[in-house]
Amino acid sequence: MDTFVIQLLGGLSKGMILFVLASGLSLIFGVMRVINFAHGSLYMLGAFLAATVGAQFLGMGPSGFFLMLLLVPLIVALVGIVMETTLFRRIYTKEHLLQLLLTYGLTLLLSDVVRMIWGGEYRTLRQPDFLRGGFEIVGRKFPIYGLFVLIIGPLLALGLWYLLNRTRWGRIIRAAVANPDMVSALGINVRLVMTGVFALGCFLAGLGGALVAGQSAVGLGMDVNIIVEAFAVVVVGGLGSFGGALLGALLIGIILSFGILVWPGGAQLLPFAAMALVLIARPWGLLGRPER
Amino acid sequence: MTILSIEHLNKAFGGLQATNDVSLSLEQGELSAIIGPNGAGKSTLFNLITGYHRPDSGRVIFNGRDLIGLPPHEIVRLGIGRSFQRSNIFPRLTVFENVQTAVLSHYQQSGHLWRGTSRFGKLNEQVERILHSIGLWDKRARLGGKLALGDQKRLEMGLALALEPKLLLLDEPTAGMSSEETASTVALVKQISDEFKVTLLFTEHDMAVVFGIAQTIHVLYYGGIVASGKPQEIADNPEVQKIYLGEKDAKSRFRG
Amino acid sequence: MQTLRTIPAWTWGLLAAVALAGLSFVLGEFQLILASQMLIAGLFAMSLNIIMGFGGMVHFGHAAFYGLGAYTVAILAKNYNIPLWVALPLAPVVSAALGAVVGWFCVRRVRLYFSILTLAFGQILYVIVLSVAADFTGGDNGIHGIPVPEIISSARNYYLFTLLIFTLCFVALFIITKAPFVLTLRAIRENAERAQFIGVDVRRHQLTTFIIGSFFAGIAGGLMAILNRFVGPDMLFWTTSSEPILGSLMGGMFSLTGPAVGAALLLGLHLFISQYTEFWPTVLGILTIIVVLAAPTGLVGLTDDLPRAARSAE
Amino acid sequence: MLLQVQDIHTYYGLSHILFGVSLEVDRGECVCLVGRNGAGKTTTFKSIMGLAAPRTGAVLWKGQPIQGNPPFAIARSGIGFVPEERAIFPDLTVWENLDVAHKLGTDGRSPWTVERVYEIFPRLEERKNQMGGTLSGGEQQMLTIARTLMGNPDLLLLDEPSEGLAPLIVDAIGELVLQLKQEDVTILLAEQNLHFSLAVSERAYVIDDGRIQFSGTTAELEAHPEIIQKYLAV
Repeated sequence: MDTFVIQLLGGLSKGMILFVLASGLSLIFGVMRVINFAHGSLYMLGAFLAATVGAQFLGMGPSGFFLMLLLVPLIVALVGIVMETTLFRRIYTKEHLLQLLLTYGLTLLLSDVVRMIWGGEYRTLRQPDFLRGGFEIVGRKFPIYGLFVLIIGPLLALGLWYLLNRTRWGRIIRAAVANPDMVSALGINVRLVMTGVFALGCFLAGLGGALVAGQSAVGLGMDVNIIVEAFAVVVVGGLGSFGGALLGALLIGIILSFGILVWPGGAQLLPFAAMALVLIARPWGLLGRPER
Repeated sequence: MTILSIEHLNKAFGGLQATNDVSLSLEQGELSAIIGPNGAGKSTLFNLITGYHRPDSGRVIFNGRDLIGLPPHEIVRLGIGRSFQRSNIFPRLTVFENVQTAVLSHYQQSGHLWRGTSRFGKLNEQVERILHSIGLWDKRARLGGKLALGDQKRLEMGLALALEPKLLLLDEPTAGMSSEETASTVALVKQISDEFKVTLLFTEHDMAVVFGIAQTIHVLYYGGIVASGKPQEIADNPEVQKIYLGEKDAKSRFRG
Repeated sequence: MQTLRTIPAWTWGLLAAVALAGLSFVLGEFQLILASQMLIAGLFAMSLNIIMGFGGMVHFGHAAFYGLGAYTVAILAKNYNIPLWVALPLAPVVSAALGAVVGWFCVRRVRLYFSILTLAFGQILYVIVLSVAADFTGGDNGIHGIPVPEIISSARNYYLFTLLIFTLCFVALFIITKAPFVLTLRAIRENAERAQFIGVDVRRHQLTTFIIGSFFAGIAGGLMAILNRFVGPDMLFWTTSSEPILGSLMGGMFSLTGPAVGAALLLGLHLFISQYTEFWPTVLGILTIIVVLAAPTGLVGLTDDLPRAARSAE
Repeated sequence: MLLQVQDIHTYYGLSHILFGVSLEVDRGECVCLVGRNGAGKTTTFKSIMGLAAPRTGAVLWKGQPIQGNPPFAIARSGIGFVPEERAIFPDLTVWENLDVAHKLGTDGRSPWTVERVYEIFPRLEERKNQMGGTLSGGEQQMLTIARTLMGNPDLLLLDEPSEGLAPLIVDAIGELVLQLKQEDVTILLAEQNLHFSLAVSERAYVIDDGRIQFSGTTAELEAHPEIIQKYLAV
């Protein structure tokens, strides 16, 4: 029972990181119809920034840590804005094949740039004092940082939901998902909306990276690992669906967490087994819609 | 002999009842039209017949066989061809290759891995025949996507004909055409029904076309069939006049 | 007067093959190994391009099937002492069989989803080779010292052997591209919905394409394993897929020879640039972006030549 | 003149659609552009709106050239576009559809509010929390018009409001156009339906094959049955 609770909490915590990532991926896909393969690279960029630049802020105590959690994603969002305005903007109307290849090229480039700047060695971000250590639950220890992630995740989900469904900006985004030309004809600068959405998506990728830096080692290759997991999430949940990203992320997180117990060597494969099952039963994902 | 019979067909999308208890039947060799305002469910009905959508309830019987649940490509192989409202061809294949692909598919050669396409003599003659009858032989080497709209719709019909269908569904064959193009398309439709002896079911907005060539007309309104009958009966049907044609209009159109 | 265009394609092919064979008497050992690598890269790119160029399915996990071919040869020859003449033909069979399984899932979804799924499944196979099946595959270390029969152990003989296999594969692929199979595949790429309505079983056709592509990737992988006498998990890693993708993009995705030439040139560039910098992926990434942005109306422009080429071949 | 379209040529890719179309609309007028399917009506509207910029020629709005400006800038300068395909946002509620479109008029005022729109379209108020995609064709048409009004435009481009609707609904839409005229909304209307057009507008342009073939008052058009026969009869 205690093992179950601990693994469940661990899985949910992992799921929250995946959600932060997958929601950004899904958001960008929803508006631009582009799958950003470089999303994982931006996550890695966020993690490296947090582990190096962000570490400077930790001396300031809790406020420094939160400042870091804001600044690092902002820098990543800035990189995203540059990418969107110089590259992505040129390919929205082109074939999906070219869009995929462009983001693929960016992935190669970004991961190499990270290697160029920070080299291949693993890094860790020292957890801030107020989040260090563990607390006792069902007689076992669970890291406070994990709990922190567990709290941030739902808050973020709630915030995003509110933004999309209860603000005018969110309504404009949802309208742009359906018909960007028409939104433009109503007097709204859709280009700006697209840049904004892209920046928000990249912000989320950077935030995911900054969060994970306090939890596990930061190193090259984490971009591909996470993007593949994020893909499993969106396939399971349904691409473009916000609820789907959340459901998929939690499911995959839990599967990963329990998989370690059941089959230590192959736990990494289990999310894909889940993905394959979903594909057989509901090819468009649990909360997605069939394409027509 | 009845070739197609549709029985109590229903389909809803979200809250919208797109097809509402539709029943109709087609006789072998008949030339019939479905009319009705946009959004009345004409395209949905075609999608249901050809297996692109699955109905919520009801049956579609073609030559004694229930089609519900079959994938589109199998329904095509049973002998139902279809052309689309927006021209729907293979834009970066030549006109010849467009029809050739359809003919090869009809003769179950699509998966052939080693014999060159130019060495299917008999089938290529068939392609040539079809291109002649749709009047595109001279343009056979052009890319489909570079044809004028009218020619694309002819090619579209050529694709359907290549399957030697027993039943051909045409979705607004004259949509977006000039009056000359419309006239030649109407002639083509008539020619097809004579030459290839197929049963034709088409949707159309242009009442002159409908009343000019259809032997039977079905009126679809908000997903349901309001009336079916000969053109004269439809023109005289008070309910149809009220909801769709407008009394005066219908008569003058019919005379014209 | 006979113009260049009216000379049948096979004449050119024969001339090219003879010229390539002739090279073996001119080149030194290092160049012969490089030339063999180029042929293998070309074959790998062609195998991908059947799926991506003719089939329009952007495949990001193709390296897995290349790697599987390589591991099949390595495991059979090294771990079980099975003669290479048996192990090598089994490589494409294993790749194609796994291609059938993976492809079955991937073709259930189109476009973006297809690409996502190929990347995901490719990574699964990578993880299996890297850790799950490490007892067989040597995990991170890979498998060294694959025994090679005497007759193809010299650089020249191996080059000629590779050229022979390459030529056979090229001819096979050439025949397929002229057959109804690829015509129908192109039709599906153009308009899958319409293809259904002329009676084509689109998914089955795409799955067959996936299997064919995996088959030839397996041959390329097997050849590479013998050339290097070594296999490592990196052969399955997704970045390994990037070179044939960019090669196809550079060479022209709607032809058979284009991707082979593009990939071979890219390999040359890789070796050349590696002398100066270790950041080859950066170069590759920038090149990919440039090629994508430079393609004027997408890659559509390139296809307009295809019908003409097809006609001249008739 | 509020709007002057001067000799515009518009292309879609390689195909030449408009061949020197010119027309004018003055404040307070209701002008119709009639022609068959494919005659170039929608392309003319899209050219004005910046959704398909003309290659040559000029579009003057309140005397200023606007051709080549992005659609959102043109919309902000006071032109409201009601597309024929009823591009409502299906996953937004009726109210959200309206809210997204809200902006002030060019004079900084906002005579059109959600409440005013509901007064004219009581049906929409009944369905304000329903998703746009679940409305019927006629209701979607009303929502499209209402949504554009929310932007407080000086000119309304109405593209085939009667298309594909049952006659009863067409009548209702006609009533609505007359009502909008009383509200001093300037309207440029594209139609295939001649009766509908003549009933609501004062002046008419007949377009065919991407060229203006006739211009004059609606009375003059009615006095030329041969023109009607040649360009408009089906």
